[in-house]
Amino acid sequence: MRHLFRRILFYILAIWISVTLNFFIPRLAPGNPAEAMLTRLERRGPISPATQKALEAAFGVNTTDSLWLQYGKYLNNLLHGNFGISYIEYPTPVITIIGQNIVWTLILGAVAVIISFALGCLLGVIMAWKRGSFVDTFLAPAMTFLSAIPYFWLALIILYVFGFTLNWFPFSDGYDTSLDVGWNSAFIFSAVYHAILPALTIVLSSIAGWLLVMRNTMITTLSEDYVLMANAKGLTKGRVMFFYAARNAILPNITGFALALGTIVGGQLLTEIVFSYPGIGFSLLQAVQGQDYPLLQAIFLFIALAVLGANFLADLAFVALDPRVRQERSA
Amino acid sequence: MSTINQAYDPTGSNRMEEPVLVANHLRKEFPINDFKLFAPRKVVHAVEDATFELYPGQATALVGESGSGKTTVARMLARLYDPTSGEISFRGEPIKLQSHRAAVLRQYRRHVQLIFQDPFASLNPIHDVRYHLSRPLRLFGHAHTEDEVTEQVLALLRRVSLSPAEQFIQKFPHQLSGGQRQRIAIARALAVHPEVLLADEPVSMLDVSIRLDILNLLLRLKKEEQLALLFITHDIASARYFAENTLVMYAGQMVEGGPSEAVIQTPKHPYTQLLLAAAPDPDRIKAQGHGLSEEVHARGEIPSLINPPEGCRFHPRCPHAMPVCKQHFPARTELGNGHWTNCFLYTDQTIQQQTTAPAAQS
Amino acid sequence: MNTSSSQFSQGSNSTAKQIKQDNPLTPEREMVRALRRPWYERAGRGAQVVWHESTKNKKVAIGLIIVLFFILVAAFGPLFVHTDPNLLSMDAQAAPSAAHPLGTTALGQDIFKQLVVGTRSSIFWGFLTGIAVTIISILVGLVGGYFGGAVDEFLSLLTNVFLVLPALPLAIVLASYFPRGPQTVAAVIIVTSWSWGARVLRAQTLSMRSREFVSSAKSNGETIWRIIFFEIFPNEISIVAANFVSTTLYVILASASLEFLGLGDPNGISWGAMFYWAQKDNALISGLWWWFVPPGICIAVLGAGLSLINFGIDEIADPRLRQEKIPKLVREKKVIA
Amino acid sequence: MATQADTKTLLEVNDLSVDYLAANGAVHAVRNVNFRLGRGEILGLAGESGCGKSTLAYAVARLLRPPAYITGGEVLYYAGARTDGSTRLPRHVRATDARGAIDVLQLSPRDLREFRWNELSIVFQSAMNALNPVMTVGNQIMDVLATHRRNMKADARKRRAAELFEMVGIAPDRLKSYPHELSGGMRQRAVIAIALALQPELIIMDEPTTALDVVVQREILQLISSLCKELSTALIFITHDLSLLIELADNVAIMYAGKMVEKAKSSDIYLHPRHPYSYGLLNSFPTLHGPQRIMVGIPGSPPDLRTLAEGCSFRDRCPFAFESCNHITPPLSPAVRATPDQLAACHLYNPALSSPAPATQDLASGYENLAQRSVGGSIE
Amino acid sequence: GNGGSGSQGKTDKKHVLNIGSHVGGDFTSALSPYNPTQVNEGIQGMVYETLLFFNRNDGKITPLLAADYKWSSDEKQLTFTTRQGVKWSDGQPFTAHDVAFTFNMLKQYPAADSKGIWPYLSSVNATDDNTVVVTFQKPNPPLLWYIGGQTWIVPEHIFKNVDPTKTQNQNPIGTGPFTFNKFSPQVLVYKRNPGYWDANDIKVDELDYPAVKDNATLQLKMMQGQIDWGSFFAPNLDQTFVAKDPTHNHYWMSPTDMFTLYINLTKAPFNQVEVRQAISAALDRSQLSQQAESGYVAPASTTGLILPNGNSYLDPTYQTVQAKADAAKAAQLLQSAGYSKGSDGIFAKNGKELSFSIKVVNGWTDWETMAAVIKQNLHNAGINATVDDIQDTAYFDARNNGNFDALIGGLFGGPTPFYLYDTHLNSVNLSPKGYNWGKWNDSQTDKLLQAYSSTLDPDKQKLAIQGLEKIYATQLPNIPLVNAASWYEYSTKNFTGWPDKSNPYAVGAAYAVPDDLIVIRHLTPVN
Ligand SMILES: Nc1ncnc2c1ncn2[C@@H]1O[C@H](COP(=O)(O)OP(=O)(O)OP(=O)(O)O)[C@@H](O)[C@H]1O
Ligand SMILES: Nc1ncnc2c1ncn2[C@@H]1O[C@H](COP(=O)(O)OP(=O)(O)OP(=O)(O)O)[C@@H](O)[C@H]1O
Ligand SMILES: [Mg+2]
Ligand SMILES: [Mg+2]
Repeated sequence: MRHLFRRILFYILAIWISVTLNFFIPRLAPGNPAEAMLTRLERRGPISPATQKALEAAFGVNTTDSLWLQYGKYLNNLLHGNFGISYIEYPTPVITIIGQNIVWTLILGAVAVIISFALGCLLGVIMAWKRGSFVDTFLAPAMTFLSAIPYFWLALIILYVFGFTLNWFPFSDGYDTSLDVGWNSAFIFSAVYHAILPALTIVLSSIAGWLLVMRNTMITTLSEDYVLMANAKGLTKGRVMFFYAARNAILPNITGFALALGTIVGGQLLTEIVFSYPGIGFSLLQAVQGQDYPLLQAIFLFIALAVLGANFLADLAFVALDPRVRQERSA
Repeated sequence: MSTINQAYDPTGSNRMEEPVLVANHLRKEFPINDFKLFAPRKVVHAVEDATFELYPGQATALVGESGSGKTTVARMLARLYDPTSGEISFRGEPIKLQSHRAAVLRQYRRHVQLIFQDPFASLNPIHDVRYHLSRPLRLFGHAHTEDEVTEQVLALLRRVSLSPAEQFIQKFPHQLSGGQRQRIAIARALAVHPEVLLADEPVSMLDVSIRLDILNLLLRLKKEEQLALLFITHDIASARYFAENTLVMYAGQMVEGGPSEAVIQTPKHPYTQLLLAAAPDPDRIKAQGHGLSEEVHARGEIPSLINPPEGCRFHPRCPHAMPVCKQHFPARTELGNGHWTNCFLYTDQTIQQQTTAPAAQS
Repeated sequence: MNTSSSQFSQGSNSTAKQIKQDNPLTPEREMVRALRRPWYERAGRGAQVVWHESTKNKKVAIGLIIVLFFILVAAFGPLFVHTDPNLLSMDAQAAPSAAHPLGTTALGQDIFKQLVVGTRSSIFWGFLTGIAVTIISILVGLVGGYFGGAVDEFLSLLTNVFLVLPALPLAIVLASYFPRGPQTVAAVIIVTSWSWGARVLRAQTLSMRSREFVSSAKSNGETIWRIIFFEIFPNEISIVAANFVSTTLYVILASASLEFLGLGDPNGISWGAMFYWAQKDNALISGLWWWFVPPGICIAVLGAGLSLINFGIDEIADPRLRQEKIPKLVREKKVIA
Repeated sequence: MATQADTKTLLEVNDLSVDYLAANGAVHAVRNVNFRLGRGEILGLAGESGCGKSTLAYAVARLLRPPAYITGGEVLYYAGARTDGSTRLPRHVRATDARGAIDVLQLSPRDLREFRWNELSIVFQSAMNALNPVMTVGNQIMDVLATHRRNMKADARKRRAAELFEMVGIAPDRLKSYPHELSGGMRQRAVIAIALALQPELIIMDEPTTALDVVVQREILQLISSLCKELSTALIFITHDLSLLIELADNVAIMYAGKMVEKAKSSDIYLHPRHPYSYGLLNSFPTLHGPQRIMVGIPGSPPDLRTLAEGCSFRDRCPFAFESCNHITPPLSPAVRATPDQLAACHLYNPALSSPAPATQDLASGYENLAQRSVGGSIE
Repeated sequence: GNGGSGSQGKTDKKHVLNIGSHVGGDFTSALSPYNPTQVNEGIQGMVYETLLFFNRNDGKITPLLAADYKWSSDEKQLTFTTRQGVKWSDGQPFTAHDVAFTFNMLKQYPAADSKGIWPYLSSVNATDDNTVVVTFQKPNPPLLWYIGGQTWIVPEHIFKNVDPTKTQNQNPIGTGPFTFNKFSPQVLVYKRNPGYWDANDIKVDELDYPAVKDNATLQLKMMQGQIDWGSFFAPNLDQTFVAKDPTHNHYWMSPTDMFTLYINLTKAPFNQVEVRQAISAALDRSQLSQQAESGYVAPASTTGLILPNGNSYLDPTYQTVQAKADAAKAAQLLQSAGYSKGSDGIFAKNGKELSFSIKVVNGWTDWETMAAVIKQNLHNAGINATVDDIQDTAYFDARNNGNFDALIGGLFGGPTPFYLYDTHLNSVNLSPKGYNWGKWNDSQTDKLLQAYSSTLDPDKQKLAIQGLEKIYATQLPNIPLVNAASWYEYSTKNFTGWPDKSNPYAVGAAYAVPDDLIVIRHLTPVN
């Protein structure tokens, strides 16, 4: 009971804090959305004061409400599922923008994170099993190096080499824009083709982490008595490796996996920027730069929800995978 | 072959002396976390109604199955746990149990020290021997300058036969063997100059030869310092070897007690009998040839302490269980010479002999 | 507690007296003096032990060498650079040569000098932030873990909330609206990344709290703060160290990312600023690899050094992870495994 | 050694040595150990902590993990016909000599997998850790059946598992439980049930009861000993609790510093230990009956297994050590003519070096003197 | 799509022009030409046309929807004769009434009047189907650019009852050569309007505007031939773009505006003209041009004229542009202003060092580079400048509210030099949202601006401009740095006929409207 209550409190608090931070931080900064809009408009010459005023009116910048009153209104709107209209993409509703982008982010991110986790864990298991062999001795330091490369740097180099110089893969967009979006083979093929490079970079830069952690937990697990017992029972290699050792070794990584799943939405920003890939991350950066309060707040809310959702899933997964926590679950 | 000159006499001079520490009807319940919605809060009834005394210069052994609450009793006496109810008196003065004031606790701990069950866990691996021994010296003002500390630490090390002391003083726990660690733990308790030493299974994990070493050390200290000792063990033979008195616990209840020899040679309570029957005893071989004897019949496990059986907690396993055992916990029956037990098997006799109902128990 | 305290004080006097009698001052002044050791000697020995332990592990040794190298460059490198590394010159886009070991930028700045001077800011802020994050997580984790109850409830709620706050997006939001510069980047990273360490340390402290040596210190009469910081904390040093090292790596990567996004101070001299300019000035398309590649390599090498230390710490803490050398006899198949 | 092998011999260990090849020198944990085990025999293995008992057991089962390596010797296993008249080992597991002995140390990984559990099962020191925490105990039994009895149907396996549980006194509905849901004693019994699953000829149990209290411990031991008798299974039982062993085992072997120093019928050992170390061990247990005497155990500590020179390794702690003990390593041989089955590795019984052979009383008085010296001052 | 250009088209040989002018995020549907926040690429120009086209390169005027225009003699009335035979893309005829409606709509919705024309007008009426009369409150011929060249004529029958700043305008109906065809967040597609009044001149079948996220990607796409026409700033295009395919890849940066160092004239020490002159003298404009703008544009003339476009107005006294730094002159000027050089090489007066901060927008790298160069130039001359690199919103906030010492900013040019002076120096524009950010308040300047705008006589106008040049060059209300170009890159692989230096018929930038319309009319596909 208390546990459940605490959990709910935690979810509510987390959402509230992230929503509140995102209400106040941008508003404490100098400038306003109308001024941000000038950036774009002035490309075609000066803008009359009347138009500037109209902009401010449209964005509600010239309001006389106090910040707290605005905050109250904002919370009220949120509760009613009203996210407002984007400033930078005026007059598109925020929800439309997020709807357009989130699919891309989710699919690319989830696929990449899952591939990376699965592959990393598998390699980690094998490396631990073949401890001291060539694979283990040389792959581990190489992976250490790989994990320390700044992501964007790796991505840019891969983009430049495979996307531009060799021209094997497209280096921008989520699909061939001359195609119509829909569930047809041409579109799906094009979407997959476009996702290869971004996914590859995500996998490359995150696989090392999983691999090394998994290797270490696996080595520790291999020295457990139940693994020795499994060997003593004369079970096959595969059964010992996966059902006895890896099955236990993977448990501590679940939390990390959940957090990684949670950061998909927010964490793919660099991918989206480098690969000009559609997604919520790039929108976020634009919203930040354009002081697009409604979009910014809504994106943040979605990110927070995604993170908490992933956390919730991890909770479930943990309960499903580890019989010990089914009995007592501490916060 | 010399016998130990066990200088006690159950009714004699030592008994006349005032007990230094008295536990009166101690009871401990541990709340357990429970995530069920509307279930009543559950507790572990770890100790029910423990009453006994500790005398200077004497050892009292506390034996019983694992999980029967021995450690809990010791920890309550060391004031690491707050008893749920009951009273602890030190030198005749009751200690206010619910008081959490650090200064008061520290005053109490100056006199009552606990040696922990596990010598491997109770020493901090990152501190050396000097640190472990110097802390109580400094805390209780037995030493002030660095040199005084060193001096007394060396003395303590010699006292527990760790020599050369000047080598041990610099060692870390991982550089010590189990027996050496155990002795450091004892020295640490002694550094406080306590009057009561609560030794919680100080030898259960050790090798036979080290085990004896430590028992002998404690025996010596008991005599030298007039320490009052509570010696917890589940090895009844060690209890016999070491302690003047023995108390037997089962599932949180004290079921039998008295002079060790009496309790061990003429066990009265069915549980004590079971315990003795189960204890490894090579002497049996002589009678039966080899092979395990088949005389232990009390199958079953120690009952759940969350929902303990009503009445005498041993009744589900007791070969002599009577209907009354399910309803009441039997009162203490004195069997003479300080030997007592809580069992209805013996109350009947008492009733017959005295033809009066036993006095109501508090 | 009047009665009790009088009862206690009486006891202690008598015992003390008794002990004095039992142990008349033995002629061991000599020995005591021999065991006396000034603090610096003890500290020196401690350092020696740490050094010995860490260099015994090959991973730590290599990691330490790498990190030390960068620290030395950060400390002393800038002393050898006499001109402003951001000085513009008309000798732009020059490939590496004797005059410019790593070539020049599109604006004719000497990349080698930028790299050397940039090392200082990157390392300094990386480590400083790492330290700050570590300290916060120690405080929150230890206090929450030890005290439990409402304090812990609150702190762990806070920790969990900060744990799920999306770090990079939040960092971007924060960094865009505060004055540009490494301080902002550092502050942002501190805010968004203390929670992981705090969580790990709390869990550790929670398990430490129930360890016997803590109870035993308690029953010995130690105070709470002393127990937290002298009994529990030192046992978590390896976790703290690992946490510090990985945080520092994270900080260096995160601040490079933020600076790459233009959220740092582009006029400053740091590796991140180099990325920013290299990207903005199309270094890759222009074929100026010598501009884009070196800071990346530097970060990767430094990061690999930090990771190696981290793994080494893991191995020191958990002997099972240590890579035992396969003995010669085994390789010669003279024995049966 | 193996010349007079008869049909009753199950296991023969010849000159087995195991080293831990650590960075700072090799630890010689088992040194030239020889013994023979008959079918259905219960052999107790006792000795101080760290004397190599577990290492020996693991070596026999070939379960050592680096850095432990077997540096010499052979482990011969005689796979006899079983009660049902069949050999369980497949054809391809070849005998290495004419008498049908298999050298366990030479088996290929595949053969080893076949050998394990079919012929030899093992119960580890602590049951808590020997069970996979994320698998139900039932599955862990059926795992064995599925691997080694491939043509057994799923429900037959389930029936067999239930049967085994019943045999060790656990309700079969606990098959669906995870290890953490069982008490320590139940877990211990579950492990024993797994060990019995294929009715192997040999079971090795390494201190299976240290974590348990005496009552539960006795229950388990009774169960084991009756099962062994019933199925005529041989058992190697390891503990450092000699008094327990003497009750349980047919024969007892005492190890010290990697060597076997005495091997005899358990009653022989109890009544008249020959080796001073064995005596010391027996003398370290307070008894429940008889007069109370002061006991000293064995002073000193075991030698470092890294640096063992020629000579008896017990000599530094032995009250009877004399010149020869420093140079000549005593072999394990019959000590006193009266009891030819009682083997001891001690020069005291070698007429060439020392005479006459000491009686048990002599050993006692030797220790008595020691006791007087060490505690005499403090206890009158 | 990759290589989706016309020449590679299949059997029907559809000529598709890929235009990379939308750099930033996705497209949103903003199809009204008067949406105040943004208007989709191609709406202005390709769909909606203006009456006239002003070529900012040479000031020439080309008629579009207006066949002709005429000023009344008192210059208070402007009469347009609309083109005949023009149809809206829905088939309805285009008339003078639509023109009048458009102007009156701007009056009704001031937010749509982004150039601010109505404050100067009194009425706009269609006298018949082909004639529109614009009446001024007082003469203001320069307003013709805004009226004729920057006002998008919309159909009355569609916009009659809607707010042009708010309408979604899902199905834009215009007179232009293209009709809106498809919207997606990633690409906008326009199809040829077969009913265009000059349909024969249009050789392009389809316009694709893909959304591109950043300049680097746009450049990569251009280099791969995915885009024919781009408008972006990138350093070093000769090497990174042209050199990759010298026969097809080209760029032409026609100077249309100017970058300047705005200084806050209300603050000391900038209110001292010598200080401003010293700063100007200390700058190395050729270095600025080379390093910040990759040499695409020339150093700016301190007269405020964008050269060479404004050559015809240039007072010969100011023929030479001071391109190199002159530290000695700067020092001399500062000394005359009462400054002396301190021990650290920085000039100071009354113990106060001459030091100030320059604000630039973070991420606008050419400005950031300029600031770095300026800082270094000034340092050489003993002036201490720091660079304050801030978020764009903070920049605009500081700029519009005068919270700065100095900032780098753009001066907007026009078909004649007048527009730049008027926008940035006129005291009318001192208002917070006006463009006189340095707060130049000078009656002489206002008088000269007035003189220009009240006449149609080119000589008088030139005289006024030269007066302004003099004021600029001597008083330095702000310190011109380098010219600013309309960024423009193109590939001749699929289409030819692009404007270039030798044929500057329009500004080449794809975002320049209605220049884009003019460019399209000149393009022919390569076969
Ligand atoms: N902190 C606690 N919270 C809940 N239950 C506890 C706690 N400490 C002990 N118990 C329970 O109280 C009972 C008595 O435990 P205690 O440790 O006193 O037994 P013991 O007799 O010392 O056993 P052993 O011989 O194994 O040391 C056990 O059932 C135990 O599970
Ligand atoms: N991994 C190792 N590296 C080096 N030495 C080891 C290792 N494992 C065990 N040893 C040493 O091998 C010797 C034998 O160990 P073993 O575990 O067989 O003893 P044991 O008789 O089973 O002891 P216990 O009764 O404590 O279980 C010991 O001295 C031990 O120190
Ligand atoms: Mg206990
Ligand atoms: Mg062992």
